[in-house]
Amino acid sequence: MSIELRGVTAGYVKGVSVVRDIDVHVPTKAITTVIGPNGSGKSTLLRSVVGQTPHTIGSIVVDGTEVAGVSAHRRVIEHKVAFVPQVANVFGPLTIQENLEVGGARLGRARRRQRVAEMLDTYPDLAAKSKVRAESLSGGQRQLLALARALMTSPTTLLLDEPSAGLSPAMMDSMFDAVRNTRDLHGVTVFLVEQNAVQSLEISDFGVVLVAGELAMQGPAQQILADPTVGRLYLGAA
Amino acid sequence: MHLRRNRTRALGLAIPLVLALSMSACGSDSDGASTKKSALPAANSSLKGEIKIGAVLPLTGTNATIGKDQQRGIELAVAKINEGDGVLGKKLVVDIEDSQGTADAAIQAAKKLVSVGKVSAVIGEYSSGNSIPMQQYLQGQGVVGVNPGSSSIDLRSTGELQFSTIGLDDVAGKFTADALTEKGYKSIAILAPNNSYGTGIVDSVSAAFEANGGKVTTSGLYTEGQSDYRQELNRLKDSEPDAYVVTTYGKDGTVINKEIFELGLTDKPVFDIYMSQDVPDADPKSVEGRIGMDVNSTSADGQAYADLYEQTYGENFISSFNGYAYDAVTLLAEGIESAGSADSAAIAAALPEVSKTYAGVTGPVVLDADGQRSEQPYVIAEVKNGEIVPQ
Amino acid sequence: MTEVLIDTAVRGSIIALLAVGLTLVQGTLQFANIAHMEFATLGGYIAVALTGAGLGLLLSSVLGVVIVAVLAVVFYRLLFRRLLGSGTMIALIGSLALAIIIRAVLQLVFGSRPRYLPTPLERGMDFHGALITPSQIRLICIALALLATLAVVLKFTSLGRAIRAVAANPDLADVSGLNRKRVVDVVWMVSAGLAATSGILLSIDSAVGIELGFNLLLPVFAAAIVGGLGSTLGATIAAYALAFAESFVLQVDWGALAGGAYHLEVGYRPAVGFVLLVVMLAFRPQGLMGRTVRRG
Amino acid sequence: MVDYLLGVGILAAVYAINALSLNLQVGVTGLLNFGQVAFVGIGAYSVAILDSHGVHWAVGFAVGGIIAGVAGALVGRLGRTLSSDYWAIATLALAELVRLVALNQDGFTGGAQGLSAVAGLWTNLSGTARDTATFATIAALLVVTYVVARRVRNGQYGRVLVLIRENPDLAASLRHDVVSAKARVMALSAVMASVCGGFYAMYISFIGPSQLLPFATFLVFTMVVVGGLGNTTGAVVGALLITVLYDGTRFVRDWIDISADQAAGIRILVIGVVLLGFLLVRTQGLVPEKVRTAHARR
Repeated sequence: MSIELRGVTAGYVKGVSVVRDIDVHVPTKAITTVIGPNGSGKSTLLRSVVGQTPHTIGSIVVDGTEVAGVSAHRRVIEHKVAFVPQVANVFGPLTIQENLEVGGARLGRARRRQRVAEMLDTYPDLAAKSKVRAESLSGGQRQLLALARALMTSPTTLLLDEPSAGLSPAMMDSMFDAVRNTRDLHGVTVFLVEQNAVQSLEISDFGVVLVAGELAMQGPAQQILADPTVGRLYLGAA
Repeated sequence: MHLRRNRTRALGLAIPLVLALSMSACGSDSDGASTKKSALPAANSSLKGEIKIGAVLPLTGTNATIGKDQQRGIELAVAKINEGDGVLGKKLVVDIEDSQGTADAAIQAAKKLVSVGKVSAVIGEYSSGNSIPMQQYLQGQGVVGVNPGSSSIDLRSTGELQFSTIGLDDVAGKFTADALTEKGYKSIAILAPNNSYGTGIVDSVSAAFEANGGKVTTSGLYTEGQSDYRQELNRLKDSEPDAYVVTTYGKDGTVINKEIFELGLTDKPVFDIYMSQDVPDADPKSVEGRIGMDVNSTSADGQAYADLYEQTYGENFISSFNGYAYDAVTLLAEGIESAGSADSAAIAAALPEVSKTYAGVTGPVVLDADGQRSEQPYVIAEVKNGEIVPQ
Repeated sequence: MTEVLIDTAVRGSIIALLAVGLTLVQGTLQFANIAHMEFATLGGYIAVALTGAGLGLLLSSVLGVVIVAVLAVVFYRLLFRRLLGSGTMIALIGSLALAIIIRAVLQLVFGSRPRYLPTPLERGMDFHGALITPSQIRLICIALALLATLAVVLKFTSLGRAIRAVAANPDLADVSGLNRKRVVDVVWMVSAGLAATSGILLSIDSAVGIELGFNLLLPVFAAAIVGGLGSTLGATIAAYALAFAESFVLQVDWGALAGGAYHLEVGYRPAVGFVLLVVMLAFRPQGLMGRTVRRG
Repeated sequence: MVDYLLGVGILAAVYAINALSLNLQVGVTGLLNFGQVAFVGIGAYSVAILDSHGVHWAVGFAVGGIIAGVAGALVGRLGRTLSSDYWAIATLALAELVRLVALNQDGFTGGAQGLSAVAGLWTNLSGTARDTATFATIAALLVVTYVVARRVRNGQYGRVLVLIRENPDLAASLRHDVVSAKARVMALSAVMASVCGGFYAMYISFIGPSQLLPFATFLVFTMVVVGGLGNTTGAVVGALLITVLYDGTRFVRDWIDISADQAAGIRILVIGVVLLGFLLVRTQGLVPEKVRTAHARR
């Protein structure tokens, strides 16, 4: 459930790394947020945990097991990692129900049906539209669907790439609520990347600051929030 | 021979990705040499040196069957000549190149013959669309060309070094139209390939048939190499003629003949121009009872030739075109003999004179002022029990 | 006019079987496989070879489809994975090279003359004034049955859902726990199998030649693109629509518009597909059923 | 033999010009033109048609160049909204359309029969002298094309084209007019191809629809890939090697005992295997483009 990154260097092209030599500890059942300016490599770091950056070196340990070199779909199945990408986070031409079913593709038929029902229960907004194609949903609903889809397998670790991106302030609030509720209800370890640093740190237990692909700071979220340099640079404080 | 063939197989297997070779057991039957029944006579050992001429034939592509048959005619003629006194006391050699059935490959092949082989005469090709540019090229190079298979009237104007041992379409068109009129058909619909042969034959048949007072209800040109010709055939059918007149090349002919049968065009007479072009490749059932015209290969000397062919290759003529190739080689040999040298201009000068007395296996080959065959025996034939028999 | 409908049904079926496969592969791998049409040619020739070896037509056809399906996966794993690693452009040229190789090998093995499957020559049956042969009826029925089966599988089974998911968003499919490699294998197998079926049906209806697949390249691409790449329903509809257009433009008396009588040369039939293709690409590159404009 | 070698040399030079043209499109700009043969055909038919009406070949070249250039620019613009694979298919379709017109408009193009007896070059000479003069002419033309292609590739414009290939979004965001740049490179390449087509028609004295088959384009693709996509010198090297290989396989039947059908199959197979082999094993070709190795593409 915990995630340990040791000396992680990752990038999309061999020899060109986006993040370099990152050591991060993500504790069990806590919410940990990565913040940093645009292009600092936040998303790349997250994607290296789920196995979506083609070139990754270093050690990534999920719940005590080394997962570097394991393909993305096996990390999801065998190591109970779930990932919600920032854009293209739903299967557009598939209905909401189908999106959830794909999320639970590895479950048995009965279990899958049960999980779909549970998800639609948890998110009544989605239940009302279960036969509707995902591409016709609003941004907030998509984000919820993406979260629900990721939770289908009952993961122990949830990775979120900028869950609040492009949402209205009201939607943002409910999104962050949903993230916190997920952790509180299911005891999931949450590791997320956010542009909206203040709000995300407020619901987080720990924070990580990336600058230009390198680790600048990590610690309890409150401490990061209070840090004057971080505040001036990334939190929009005066 | 066997060793070499095995090596070829081995080469094929060595090529990566040749997964399909597992099927090669049921593979190609296109190797002309392998179907030979009895060996050709050996050359006269007293012949010293070689006289070389070239030939460009469609050994691959749409007309590969015809090309193979032309090659047989050439082989037989060469064997016959070298069994005797050769040419100018030397052995006659014919370098055969593949035209791939396309014009540019035909010209490239002719270029190779002319520049590497230094030949003074080239026989070829079969399709008018290839023979015409090739003869024009040969003319430009000052090399004699002899056309043994194309019939477009444009071959009249390819130059004074260029000849044909087959009658052109103006001769064939008139014969066909007269035959159709004689059979009592008042209206016909014509289908021909969209190439220079096809357009030429449609024009000459139509003109002659209309001059006889007949009516051409429709004439269609089909694009070669398609998998389906129903559109074209339905157009013929819809025009409701007394008879259908078709002329196809072998490869397309098989499909066209099948569809002619399927679409019920065989309810009316189907008249085939140059029957031997497509009938041999067709499903026998689809062409049973077909009538048509063809060049007549069996002249007075022809029967002996037909027997030799059958003996050598173990089957009857697969087309009529071997004979013209045979005559092209023999006529050229006599031309060289008469000219006393293998010089192109001398050969060209001698050929018309020689042709007056030449008795070809396809009948007399008297060349006219344009170097074209002026007489051509044709025959009306029909398909009985899968065989083409003269009517 | 019945002729046009029969024509449309036969040719549309052939094109549709190929176009849905092309569109599935395009959907899951985002690359246009030019060698796809050669699977049809391969299918026809393998069936010819097997019947030549003494097997029955039905058995030969089924085996032909299976062999081509397996071959396609082999091609994918050995060639296309690696080519795709160098970019879609390289993969596209590579698929062209493979198409050339397949044709050359078939010519080496079978020669350049067309081959036939041992089917009895049958007179067409009168169908409202036009003739249709039993083999054409079989062709249309088999094609429609396969297309319907494919549609049902895609829509209602978890395999179909997985295929659609991979096509819609391959990366997300990965992190949803789908084994994308296996899904792509299945897609290759299914689309090559459909292509082979198309080739065999066409071979039964007429003949199989080296050019069989290549002659279908542009009509099939036209159908797949007009249908909106990735949309099997769109490709199917577009295939029949294209076949109808091809047949229709030849039947119309264009001269009547100007008072005379003029029918378009049959030789221009393929142009219908080309023109449709280019017009679609110029004005509506996402296709009729396409939903999103693809990356530029 | 000298004549034959000159013949191969002339052919190789014609192909090299063609390859330089295609390399500008495919290699440098990433425009996958599967219809290159149409530009060649436009040039060849322009010269041949005008020649059959007694017009001097120079006019034929000019007319062919203009038509091809305009066509190229239009096709380049067609690429505006298309991803590369769609565009490739569209160009193939356009080229087939050109071939179909050439095949069916027989009053104009000679139809299936094509146009033969196109006036050659150096008609006042004959034999080896003429072939030598023809070779010298095409060699000079090749040098000019090479210099132009190289200047384009290595100049500011060439860098924009490479950027369009590598990262079109970035090129657009840097305020480069991507559409116009594509249209211009297509126009320039089309003119080159049409010149090579006109020359080919004059040399071989013939042009017909059978020469506009797609395989002609694919042969040139093989040259460009073997030489090295994006490298100007590579295009020439590739053209030379593949011409010798392809024309050399004509002699295959002189060495081994196989049927003509099989020989034809082998000739095509060789081209396919070489193309695929290079794509798999040595994608960068014999003479790699420098920028390509620095920024490997995803």
